Amino acid sequence: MPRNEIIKRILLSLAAGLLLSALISEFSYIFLRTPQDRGPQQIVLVVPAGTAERVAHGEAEPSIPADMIFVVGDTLVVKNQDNVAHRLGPLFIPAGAEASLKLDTIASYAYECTFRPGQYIGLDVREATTLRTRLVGILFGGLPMGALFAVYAVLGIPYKKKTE
Amino acid sequence: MRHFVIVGVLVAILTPLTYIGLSSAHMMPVEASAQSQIVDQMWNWDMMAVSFLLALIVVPMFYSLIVFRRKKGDTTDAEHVEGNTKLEVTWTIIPLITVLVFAYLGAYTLGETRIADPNAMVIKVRAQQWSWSFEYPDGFTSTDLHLPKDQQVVLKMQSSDVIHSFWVPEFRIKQDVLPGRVTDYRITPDMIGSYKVRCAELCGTSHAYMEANVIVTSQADYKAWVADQVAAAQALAAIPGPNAARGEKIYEQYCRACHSIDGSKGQSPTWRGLYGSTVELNDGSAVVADDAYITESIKQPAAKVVKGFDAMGFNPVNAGVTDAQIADLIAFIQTLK
Amino acid sequence: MAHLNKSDALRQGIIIFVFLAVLTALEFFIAVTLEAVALLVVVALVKAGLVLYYYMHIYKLSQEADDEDEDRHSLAYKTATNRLGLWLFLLSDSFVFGGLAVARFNLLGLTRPELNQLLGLAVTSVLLLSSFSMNRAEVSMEHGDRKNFLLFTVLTFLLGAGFVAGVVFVEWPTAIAEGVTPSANAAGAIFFMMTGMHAFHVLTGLIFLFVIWNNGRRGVYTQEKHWGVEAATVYWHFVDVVWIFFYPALYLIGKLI
Amino acid sequence: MKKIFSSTLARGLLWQAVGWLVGALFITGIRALMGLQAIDASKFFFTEPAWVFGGLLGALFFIGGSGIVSDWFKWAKGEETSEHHEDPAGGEKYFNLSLDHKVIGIQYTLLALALFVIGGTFALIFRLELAHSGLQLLTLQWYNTLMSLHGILMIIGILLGVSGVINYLVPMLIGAQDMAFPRLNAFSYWVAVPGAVLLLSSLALGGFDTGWTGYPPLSARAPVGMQMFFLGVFVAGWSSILGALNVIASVIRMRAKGMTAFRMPILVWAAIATSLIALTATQLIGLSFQLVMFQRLLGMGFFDPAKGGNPVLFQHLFWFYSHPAVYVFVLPGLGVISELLPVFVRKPLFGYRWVAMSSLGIALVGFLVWAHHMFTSGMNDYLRVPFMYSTLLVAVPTGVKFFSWVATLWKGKIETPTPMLFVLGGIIVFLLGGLSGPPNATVATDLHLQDTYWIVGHFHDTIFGGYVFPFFAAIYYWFPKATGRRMNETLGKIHFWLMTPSFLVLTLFMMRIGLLGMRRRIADYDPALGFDWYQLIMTIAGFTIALSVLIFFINFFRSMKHGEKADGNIWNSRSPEWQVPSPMPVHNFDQPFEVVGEPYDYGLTDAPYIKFAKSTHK
Ligand code: HEA
Ligand code: HEA
Ligand code: HEC
Ligand code: CUA
Ligand SMILES: [Cu+2]
Repeated sequence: MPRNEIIKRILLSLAAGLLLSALISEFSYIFLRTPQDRGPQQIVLVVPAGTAERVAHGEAEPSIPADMIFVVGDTLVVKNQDNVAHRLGPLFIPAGAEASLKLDTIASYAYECTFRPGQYIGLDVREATTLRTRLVGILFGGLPMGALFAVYAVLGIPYKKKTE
Repeated sequence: MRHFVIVGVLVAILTPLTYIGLSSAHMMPVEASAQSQIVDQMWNWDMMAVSFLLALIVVPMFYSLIVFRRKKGDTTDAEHVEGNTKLEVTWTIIPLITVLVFAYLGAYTLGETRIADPNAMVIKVRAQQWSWSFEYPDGFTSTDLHLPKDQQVVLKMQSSDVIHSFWVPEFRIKQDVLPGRVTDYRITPDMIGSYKVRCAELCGTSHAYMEANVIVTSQADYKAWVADQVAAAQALAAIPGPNAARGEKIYEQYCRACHSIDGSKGQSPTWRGLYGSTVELNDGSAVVADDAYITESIKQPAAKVVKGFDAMGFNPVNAGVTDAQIADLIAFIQTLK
Repeated sequence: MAHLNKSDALRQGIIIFVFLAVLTALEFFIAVTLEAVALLVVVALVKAGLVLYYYMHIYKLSQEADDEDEDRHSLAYKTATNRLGLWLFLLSDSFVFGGLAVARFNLLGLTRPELNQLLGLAVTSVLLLSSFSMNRAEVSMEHGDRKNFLLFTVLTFLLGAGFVAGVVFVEWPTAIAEGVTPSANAAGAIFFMMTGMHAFHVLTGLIFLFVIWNNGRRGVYTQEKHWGVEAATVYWHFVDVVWIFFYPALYLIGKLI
Repeated sequence: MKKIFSSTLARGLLWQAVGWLVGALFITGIRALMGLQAIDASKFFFTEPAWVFGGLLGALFFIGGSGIVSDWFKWAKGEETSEHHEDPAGGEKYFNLSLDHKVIGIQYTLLALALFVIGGTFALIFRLELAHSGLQLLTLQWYNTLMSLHGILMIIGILLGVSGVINYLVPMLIGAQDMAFPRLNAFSYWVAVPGAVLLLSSLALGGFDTGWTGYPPLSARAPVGMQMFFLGVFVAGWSSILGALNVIASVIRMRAKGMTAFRMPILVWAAIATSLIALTATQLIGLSFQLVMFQRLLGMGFFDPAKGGNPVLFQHLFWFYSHPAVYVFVLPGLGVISELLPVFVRKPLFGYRWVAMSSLGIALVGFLVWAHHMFTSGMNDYLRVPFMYSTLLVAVPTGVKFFSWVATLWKGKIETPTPMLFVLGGIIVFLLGGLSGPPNATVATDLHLQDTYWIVGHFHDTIFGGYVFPFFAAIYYWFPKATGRRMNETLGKIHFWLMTPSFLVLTLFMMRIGLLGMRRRIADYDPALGFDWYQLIMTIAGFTIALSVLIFFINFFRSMKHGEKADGNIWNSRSPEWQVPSPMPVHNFDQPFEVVGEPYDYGLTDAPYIKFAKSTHK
């Protein structure tokens, strides 16, 4: 079988494999989507006025969650509307000002913070299933399928010369 | 043609028989979580396919072994049949379709097991060489995992040393616990009872014994239990200065997996009679087990190693043991005569 | 290259070398300005393609593959089998370097350790030069010019030794001085493992060069029968191709940690 | 007696010991000079780096000292070496360097059987421990070490057994006089011996407790024996890589005239598919072990989270080899099944072309499915889905093999001497193993099955069905080619009828208790689980298998001298090696043959497969 015929069949098989895998992956993605599957965003956390006193009395400020889940690449912006300066891990936020924290490594931070009774807040940075991950998934599914189709296409289907 | 019919009938009989046989053999442990029903549903689909495929291969095989045996003295070859492309194509395409169907079922089932309830309760799990400890949202820590029925809980798990794996057979779900990273374990227990979490990833010498109790109770019982624990923890915390009872709680949480307190020999030195005794070290020297020695053994485990043992593989400081807790531990060790 | 006469072969060797040098400079420029990862990968692939086709003459593999009724004991047949064996070994060895590249990108992602760029460019140029002189050596042997073969083999040896010395005795100490040590962090560990494994292969290449130089000196090779020389040449260029991928992966791709 | 000590094996082992000592002393000297701790009296006298460098140097000294590379040194010095290498007569040649692929094939097989026995005996020991809950016989460390060594010795044993079968048969099947690179072939065998010695030496150095998978961070803190495990597998890996290289080169370059791709015996297809994987993927297990070794020796933080390392990276690198490796284990065995079925059914292999393609398909698809061993490891959640359906995809070509075997049996004239019994047993057992694969592949179910005895049952079925049964079938079938005698049929049947039922009990019980909560790699289990009597029966089944293997060995060694004479084509096979008398002449075919027909045209009159060139015109 001439070489370009083989190459044609291999390429066709790989394309078929990738297409089929794309179909399955995207279809199964419907079941597997989670709220964290989004591109990086800016997330604002507001520290309302009077939080400092509440914390002093050991009460929690309801609008501030104990744990926040982020996606790699997110930026956390803390707006301090309290009349007292606050700290969040490395961030120092004077009263009335705001500061931002870039979260670009997969990790779970336990930062001390002055606006929660436990003096601690959990920031969980997740690897999101972005489009790039789904493309990698299609590649991982498509290549083996393409390889199998290629073996059958090249060796299975006999080659009839155009002239016959 | 007759042969085909017989084989077809036999396959049609054997498949349901195998499936019923398998499903009546209670292959799986009791279903104690919402996720376990979903996983077992997928398992049953798998068993249906396995039963059919087993019959599809075994029946014609044994049929041939009986019916197409070589007659005595017949030295001629059998009928020259080289192949049949149409048949080959069919038994490539049909399995491919079956595979795609199972891919869909698998993805669907996986999606179902990962449905997240936004206000699930968060419990922090710390795994270390050969014990589990659970930190509840209400601020106390226990070596037992109490869970309320019908409420989803998310275990945020992290290891202090090697890879472990959190697995409760009755819940079906298993998730590795990694050092340096948090992994999630989402479960919704739906059957009251007491189970065991068993570490499923080889983590060294006492991997077999790395277990803890998992007790699923009603919402009310759970709230009552939490109230007692909070009260007990606060009472304990209120006692000033190094305290043996507090030390015992810390011992149970971090050290019980390796150190016995009743004098029995094991992987590591027993604490009974340790305080004030002279300890022989592996470089031949000996030292009196006073506060300083014990504090050093805890803070730099590899500094002085007891004769006949490997260095203590667990580093209490980076597992989160504070100085105050060390003082409590020493107080507790002093009581062990 | 055997079909080309001596001067055409020389010209082709030089053209390829110039191409490689220009592309390396381009790579360095892209990294410093645009930090375009995709572009760096494409340039590396082009450089590798040039070396594989012109310097390693990979096409020789398919020429002899379909000589069905060739006499099994002839020299040409044996050489073709040896050539297939060598390329299979290179395919296998490339999986080691592939694994190291996967480890580099898994651990460091699109970040890279702080390395001395000039030193990196220097050792890369030395290795590129050695590839060119290796090509000159092989072409000389293919035209029966033993004197030049020996001269260029020695030159390649010295350049290769220079590369290893540059990496081990200059780059490693400077990296350590700047805090990039094997045991400090993953970046240091990856840097030393990748450059270490590559330097080890350059060392084995140097031994191979000494063997063919020694045999060449004692007249073992002739214009028709010099499989040892071809093997050493292809192996040397393979080690250069590995560096064509390792150099951007370590020095150019990704933001500084 | 003198001959024993001058044999290649003895000289090699001696040089290995010398090299080990020299290497260890060298490092100890350097450490003393650098003021580091040189002697570690409480443990194993030498420090870990000394043991590791010593082990490596020992392996290199074995290679240098035993003389297996002397020809290459001559070439490097520009000297010519003789093509003919006379082997001493009798059993002695198996302890000495030989370039004859038949001798090397038998050497591989004997070493494989030796590792099989040692690994099997370890299994019996820890099965004794598992017979009852509670610790009776072993300490926890000893259990972990014996279990881990059982796994790796068996796996290296498989790689050697596979090389043995392929090296012995492939040149005969393709009509060549020997492999493309005979010296490389000898080197590939001999390099496995120091590897095996290194593996066993871990017993004396504190053993290791990580299983054959050796995941860090646990393997980064295991005793010194861990390094010997890494080094042993690293060295044995060279044998597998270079062996595969030789097979591919030989099949591409040295086939008989007229033997086109689809006229090769089916086992040659399997050998090619296996070698493609072994040639390339094996490097990754070498690399992953090398990275952990350097993490232990120099603190390089590849897998240490405190230094920015990623333990899951090790699992990716390790499984990238270790899944394709399992197809390296079984593809030759499936090739043996496809080769032997037509002979005992007197009917062509059904769909030869499709069976040949399925071997290649399994090999190629098998390359990209490794992460199904890591579903619970904390890898990217979403990527588990593509790995699920690519793993299931492997079932399609495997299914083609099964359906073709059944179609070959259909309407055949079946007779069942011992080789055929093992072939049929292999098909059934491999089917059980294969069908227990997909439930692991569907992620949700694997969350329950991972690291339980269900998986142990799955892979013992697939390994026994895909390797052990066909390996025994191959020995019973091709024994006459090597010795000119056949093995005793009754003993063979006893071996089969003792091994198969007890094996099925062993693995089905493994699957049963695995589903109910029995974890892998535990020396002791909770009596409340109620597994005690299951485990007792499994231990008895394990011993019955060992007994049947003992009967096989008795038959194997006795038949060499006293077996019934069998120098002709006793199975009436069309395959080339049976067209010449047994034992096989040293140069296989005195005159080369030409392929003129199809390999499996049973049932056709005068349709020969091969035709020998008239000896008159050479
Ligand atoms: C020895 C050879 C061997 C073979 C051939 C296989 C074959 C397969 N294996 Fe197995 N496996 C191992 C050896 C092997 N395995 C080992 C050693 C381990 C554990 C390693 C360790 O952890 O120590 C393991 C573990 C293992 C896991 C990881 C489990 C875990 O640790 O969580 C998984 C998950 O997908 C898996 C799946 C499969 C599949 C899908 C196949 C498929 O190739 C099987 C395909 C065959 C069939 C399906 C039957 C015949 C087909 C038909 C009749 C056609 C129709 C069928 C369908 C449409 C489904 N295996
Ligand atoms: C080729 C592969 C192979 C083979 C043949 C076997 C054979 C056996 N294996 Fe296994 N096994 C593995 C590969 C294999 N195994 C692997 C890869 C693991 C995983 C390890 C890990 O988790 O890391 C494992 C793990 C494993 C476990 C799980 C251990 C654990 O997780 O804690 C168990 C438990 O029962 C077991 C049992 C057995 C038994 C009873 C046999 C029996 O078949 C053995 C029978 C005995 C013999 C075959 C030899 C004895 C013969 C004689 C004594 C004859 C006389 C001698 C002379 C003539 C000199 N094996
Ligand atoms: C992974 C097992 C393990 C864990 C968990 C562990 N130890 Fe140890 N410990 C050892 C070993 C082994 C030794 C003996 C070797 C040595 O002295 O380093 C040891 C020794 C000691 C000693 C010295 C005892 C003597 O006889 O000299 C003290 C004190 C000690 N440990 C305290 C602790 C404390 C406190 C904790 C919990 C915070 C703890 N250990 C947890 C394994 C462990
Ligand atoms: Cu923790 Cu096993
Ligand atoms: Cu696998």
